[in-house]
Amino acid sequence: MTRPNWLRIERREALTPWVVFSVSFAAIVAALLAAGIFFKGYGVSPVRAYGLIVSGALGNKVGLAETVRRTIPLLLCGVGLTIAFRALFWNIGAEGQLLVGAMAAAGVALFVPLPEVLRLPAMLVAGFIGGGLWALLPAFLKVKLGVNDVISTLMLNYIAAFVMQYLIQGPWKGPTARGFAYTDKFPSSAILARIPGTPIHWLTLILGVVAAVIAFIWVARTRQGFEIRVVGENPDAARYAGISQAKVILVAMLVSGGLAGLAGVGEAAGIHRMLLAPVKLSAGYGYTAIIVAWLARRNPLAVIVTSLLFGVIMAGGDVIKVTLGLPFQLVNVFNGLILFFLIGSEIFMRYKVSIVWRRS
Amino acid sequence: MVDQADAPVGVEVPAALEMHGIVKRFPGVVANDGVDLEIRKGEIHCLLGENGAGKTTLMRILYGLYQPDDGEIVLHGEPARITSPKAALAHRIGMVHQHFHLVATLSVQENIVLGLSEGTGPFLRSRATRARIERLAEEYGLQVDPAAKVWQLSVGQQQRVEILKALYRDAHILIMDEPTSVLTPQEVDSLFGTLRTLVDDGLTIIFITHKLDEVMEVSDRVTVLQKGKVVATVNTAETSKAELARLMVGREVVFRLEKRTHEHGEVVLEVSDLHASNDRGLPALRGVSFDLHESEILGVAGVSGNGQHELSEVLTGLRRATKGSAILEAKDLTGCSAREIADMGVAHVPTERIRVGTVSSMSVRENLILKSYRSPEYSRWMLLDEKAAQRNAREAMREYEISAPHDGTSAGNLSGGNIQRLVLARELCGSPRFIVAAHPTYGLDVGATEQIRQVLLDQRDNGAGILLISEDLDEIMQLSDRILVLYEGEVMGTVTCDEANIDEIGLMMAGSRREEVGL
Amino acid sequence: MSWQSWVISTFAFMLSYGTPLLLATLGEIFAERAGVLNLGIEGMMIMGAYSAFVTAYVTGNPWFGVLVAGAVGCGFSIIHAVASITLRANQVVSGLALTLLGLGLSGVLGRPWGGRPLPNTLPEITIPGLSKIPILGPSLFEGHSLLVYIAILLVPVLWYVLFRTRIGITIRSVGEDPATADSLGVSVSRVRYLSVAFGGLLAGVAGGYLSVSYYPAWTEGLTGGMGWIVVALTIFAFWNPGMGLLGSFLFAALYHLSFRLQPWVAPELLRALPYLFAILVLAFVSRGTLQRKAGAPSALTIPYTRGQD
Amino acid sequence: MTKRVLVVLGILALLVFGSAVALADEYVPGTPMKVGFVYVGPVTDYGWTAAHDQARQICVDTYPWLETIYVETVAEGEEGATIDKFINEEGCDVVITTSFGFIWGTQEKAQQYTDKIFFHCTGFLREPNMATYMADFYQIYYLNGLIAGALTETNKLGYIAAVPIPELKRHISAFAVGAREVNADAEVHVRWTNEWVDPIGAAAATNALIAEGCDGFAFTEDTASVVQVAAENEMFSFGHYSPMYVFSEEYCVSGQIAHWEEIYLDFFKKIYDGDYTAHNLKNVDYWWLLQEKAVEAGCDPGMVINPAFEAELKGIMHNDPLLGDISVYDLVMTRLQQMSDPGITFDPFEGPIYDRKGELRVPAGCILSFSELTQMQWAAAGIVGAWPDEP
Repeated sequence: MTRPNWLRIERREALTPWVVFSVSFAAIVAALLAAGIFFKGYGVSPVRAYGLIVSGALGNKVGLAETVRRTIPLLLCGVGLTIAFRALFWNIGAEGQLLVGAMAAAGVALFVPLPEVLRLPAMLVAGFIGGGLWALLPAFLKVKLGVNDVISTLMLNYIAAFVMQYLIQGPWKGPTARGFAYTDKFPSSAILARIPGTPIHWLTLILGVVAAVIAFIWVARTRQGFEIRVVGENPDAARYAGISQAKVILVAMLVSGGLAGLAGVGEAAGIHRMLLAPVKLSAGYGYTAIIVAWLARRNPLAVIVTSLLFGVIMAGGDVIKVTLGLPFQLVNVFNGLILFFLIGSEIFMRYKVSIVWRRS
Repeated sequence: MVDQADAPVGVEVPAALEMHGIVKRFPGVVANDGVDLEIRKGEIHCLLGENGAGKTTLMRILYGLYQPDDGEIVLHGEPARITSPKAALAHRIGMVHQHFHLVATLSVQENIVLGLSEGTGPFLRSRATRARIERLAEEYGLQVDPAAKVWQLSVGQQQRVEILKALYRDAHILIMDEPTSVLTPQEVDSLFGTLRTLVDDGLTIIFITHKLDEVMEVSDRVTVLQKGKVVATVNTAETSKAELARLMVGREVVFRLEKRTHEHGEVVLEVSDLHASNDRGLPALRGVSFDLHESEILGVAGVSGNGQHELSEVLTGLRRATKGSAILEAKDLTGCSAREIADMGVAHVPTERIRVGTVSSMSVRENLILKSYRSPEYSRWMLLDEKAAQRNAREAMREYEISAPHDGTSAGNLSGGNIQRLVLARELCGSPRFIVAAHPTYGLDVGATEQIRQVLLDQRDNGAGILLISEDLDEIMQLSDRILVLYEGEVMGTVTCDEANIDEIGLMMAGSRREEVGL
Repeated sequence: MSWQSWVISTFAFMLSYGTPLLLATLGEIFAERAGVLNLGIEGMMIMGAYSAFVTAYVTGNPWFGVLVAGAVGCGFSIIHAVASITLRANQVVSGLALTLLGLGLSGVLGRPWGGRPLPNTLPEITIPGLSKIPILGPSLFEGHSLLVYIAILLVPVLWYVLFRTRIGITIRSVGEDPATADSLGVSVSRVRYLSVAFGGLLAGVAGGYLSVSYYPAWTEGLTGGMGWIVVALTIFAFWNPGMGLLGSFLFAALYHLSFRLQPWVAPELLRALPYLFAILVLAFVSRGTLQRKAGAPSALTIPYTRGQD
Repeated sequence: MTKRVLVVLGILALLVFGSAVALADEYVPGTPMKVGFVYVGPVTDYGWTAAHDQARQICVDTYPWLETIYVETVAEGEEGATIDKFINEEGCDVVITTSFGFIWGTQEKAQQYTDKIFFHCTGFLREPNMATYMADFYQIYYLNGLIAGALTETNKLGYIAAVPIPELKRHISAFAVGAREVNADAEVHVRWTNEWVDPIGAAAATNALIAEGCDGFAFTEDTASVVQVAAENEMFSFGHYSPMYVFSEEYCVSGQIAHWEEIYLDFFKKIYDGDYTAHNLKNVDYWWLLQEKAVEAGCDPGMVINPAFEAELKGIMHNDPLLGDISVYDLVMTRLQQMSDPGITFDPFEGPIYDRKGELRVPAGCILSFSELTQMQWAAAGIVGAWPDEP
């Protein structure tokens, strides 16, 4: 691609956290400036609007609770995705894996006779395994047949959603749901405890943070982590070093999908306390998590921060709707804008862009 | 320093191309540092220099792939700004890259017309095009089927397509970047034949190489580059290999390392009737058999793509053998995985040290334990032992003179020589009994080359059996105790180094069996 | 229920519902052939639908609406082009962002336009002669808008362009091996920009067809996930316009049958089939010579930077 | 890195626990009242949510002491947070949730904010401070059925239904009962879209039914898609929820229009007067029909039957055991009258009524009780097609 001569673009030697942070930050600010136009359009001062959004999402109990509630699934899915991405597997399927996790948990909650104490643990395990197996499918397809991971995982999201739709409208529809497409409410022994007065199912939150920390150590300090990094950075070298790319990808995807599955358990057993239409169960967390993980530069620990950021953005949507009384669709517009500015800023991370004055 | 002025000039030939004070910087290096170049119309002009001397960069600038940071280009007396390959082609400059630029899924004909704007609007004049391609092919001995898909062609044929592409765009200046590295001596001859006919038809050819013989054989004049600077431009007729070599490396080269001849021990590796397929599933090895002894270097000569690569992969567990066996210490390697073979103490210096041998984005320390990271030495339970890895790195860097700021530097930032030292340091630790070394010195400067060759000889003297795969015949001749020649996956013959003769080996590389070449 | 009625209704629906899928798929095929995966189809389609409706409503000319829809889809796709080509951003993320933006923007702008019928929609034509053919006549050559037939005619045209003209060679080379195309003076970014823009244009028109012909009114989120089906269809089609036609119409038929067969078959399962097909297709063509012959463009989703080949 | 993040999270947790619930005090009758509406869809849909929002505006215009606020497109599971915001930040006295899916969230919050008043639409759970309400169409669907039964030539009517819940089953059955009353051979073919807003799917379903031979359509889906497709094929249809006459002045015969304001006005007034408080709503359940004017028959305000069909319907005669020979037009008008009168003298589900399996569902002389209506699962005779949870 031809470039004007006055513009010099050089690859950065190393990417310092400082660069990442400052560039991302600048991008978000720029995005907010651009989005400000819409607020102006609706006669709301952008400054006031953003003030309200931040205070609304972080400044009070309700807002904070909402932010954290959104953060939980993003965190779990995001951490999982960083691992898949580390192994160079483009897992776009977190959404589907989340749904399958929710289905598995619901199945255990509603139809498996278990002693009360075992039910929740069983649901978490089932959710992890369910999501993990669903993720193994594209992993196998890639390893055995070289099927493009982006596409296969994306397609599987829809298949998962249709299966779920089928279950709640057919075999699993709850007698007490009065004909609506819901399962019955989970029994109390199958419901995740919440922090009183908030929708925060804390167990899942803790799981998320722990997962982030463990994942970080796993990737950075363990033998298997070493293998994952080698495979992700240079598959040929991995082959040469006798590391089985297949095994690494399968393990990474099992964990990646498993964590997404846990997020599904959280939404089903923590928020809705039953299984319902896929679009209602997950507010596209699996997709947002892609951005979360990608923004965290595939670092599981950083996901804690980025997922929180998007938690704020999503919760900020409520402020736009409730406090400012603006059309809810603006939320999508903002997310879209912020995303574009973030990906636009990528180039400043990968390349040092400078203007050169050439004497003629 | 031979100067342009006192090179005796016969008739004054106008300069087809001049490059003045070309400067090109990359992060960390100055690839071209004020290069001046003058190419006369109708000559074959060699650009000689070691890998990394800046030849290719200079030509990429001329072809518009890079923009110089400074300097100017003058074509036929007119200053020219070449901002893109399109511009270069407009100036009738064509280039045949070392790694071919062909779209595998397109047909030969489609590849040739790609990027051209003949015919009316978007429509192609397939028939006319085809006719012209066949005419050119006829004229210059570049036969190839215009309808064939490129991925179905052999390497030699693909190079023909590349040349046809340039000719089809009636290039007046043709840049050839190391064109012979993939050809048999015979193919090389026919290529040189083609080049001469082209020059007779008035083309100007710039020929990039680092092989002195080729320079002497084909060129009219030579410009020698060293570390991004022009050291001399001389008439080939008035120079010698020795002088060129001196200009090229900046000092006299010792063309022979001293090699203690001694008795080989017993057989380390016994390969018999080995078969394997290449990535396209076509047979690449057809019944290869040979023995390798302790304290022996067995050189494998052959034009690239005749099975050497597959052989090295089969012996290191990276490729499944379809038939036959390779017995190492009473164990058949063909059944083993790469990991098992590595654990048996087999060292592998891979062809592509950067793309395969190391992980550029990971640290020197981590690259040094790329294979041994599982050993109790470097890991407790599941966790890696950073301390141990660090200690290991420090020692290795000292022992093999790997120059890097510290053991945390990512391998990608090291020079070629240091990367190869890194690979050797990793592979040779624990003195392996069997070493597969593929192109160990390819693209390295003379200093590194000598050091690495010496390391291999030391290993041999310590009793290791070494399979040396190289396209550099000089290297093979220098290091090997015996030389095995592969052609299309078959062994053409094995010769001991003292009875070896480069012409006969060349013939064997071209597919004649040893008995035929009368040895 | 006579078998004719099944054939007629299925065929008729194949055309009326398959057309937007076909248009968008053809567009995506070109974008992906040039090496750019655009997951923003849903966004471009909905923007097309919105702008087509408003234009047609205001000007009273549905064709004008379709044109504007094309322009808007085109302009919208340029955002993705800038992000993924010039800025070398991750194409998946950029595509998702485009979809978000499209759904949001159309929702915001479309608020005042809900609940109004579009007085003059694309005229439905009857093809003299052909419409007399039993069964096929009434189903294929009657009661469809001209745009339907334009879309179908586009298939052979675009096939020819892609596989028999310089344009096609250039596009495919850029999607297969940008470095090579570049070395021959093809401007990779320019070709990719144009291909993506063309894809956006068709996606926009597809959306326009929805809001001025198939469902002549505006409802937010009216594309209802069609854009994602298109992503699947593009693969199902082996990136080949001809197969694109087959895939789109097959899916349309399945969708129709999911309603006709509702008393006997769960619709979800029928509707999940295309996604399943897409995966199966990939499973077959992702390895070996088939990959060369019918597989995905090698440089798909990979940004091109000169000198890094 | 790890540490810092953990610290941040710790602080967050503290904030969540720490901040006490800000409880505003109970509403004092006669003082200005603030009401918050939680909508499930966008106020710009052309059905459910739009109807509720128009009602809200009418209330504001009617009562000077009334202040309202609304949030649209609230996803299920988010209603709780929205209600919290309404009460804690906006200081709402009354919260209205307009979707069945909000039922549990609303109840949870009602139990949490015992001094606030909650009003949940279509639900069946009530609390001392949580009432329920519904404006139902089944009578009107019956009227539409009469017309459809008379107009159909193929004796096949189409019904595009969103989701198989008792409400819709009730409406479909009422429609079928009406159709059968004037046309013993009439069938009602049903297709489910499983989406409340899905114009593309509704259109596809309509096409499918046309292929089955249906020539007239009623539906439950929040767009005018069905009316448009029917009109394209020159077939009659019945508008749903909003005035859809504009979508086809030729072919839209009649339909149903909601007037939620009737319920809201009454409810707010009673609270304002102090009749309703946060302690006496346990048994307050609005079930308002034609009589209360909460619903209207027709496809445009004030137009019960599209004039374009008046003549035709007056021409079609029907013999009624009580009313004797009577034109369908008059029959519809009479029934409308009977159901709108203060003392209702007619109910569509008046026995004997058999379901499509031949089982007697309503014995002669009986009508269905409220709870039977709201939990109706059986399909009336004449209904064809899938019918989830059919007893």
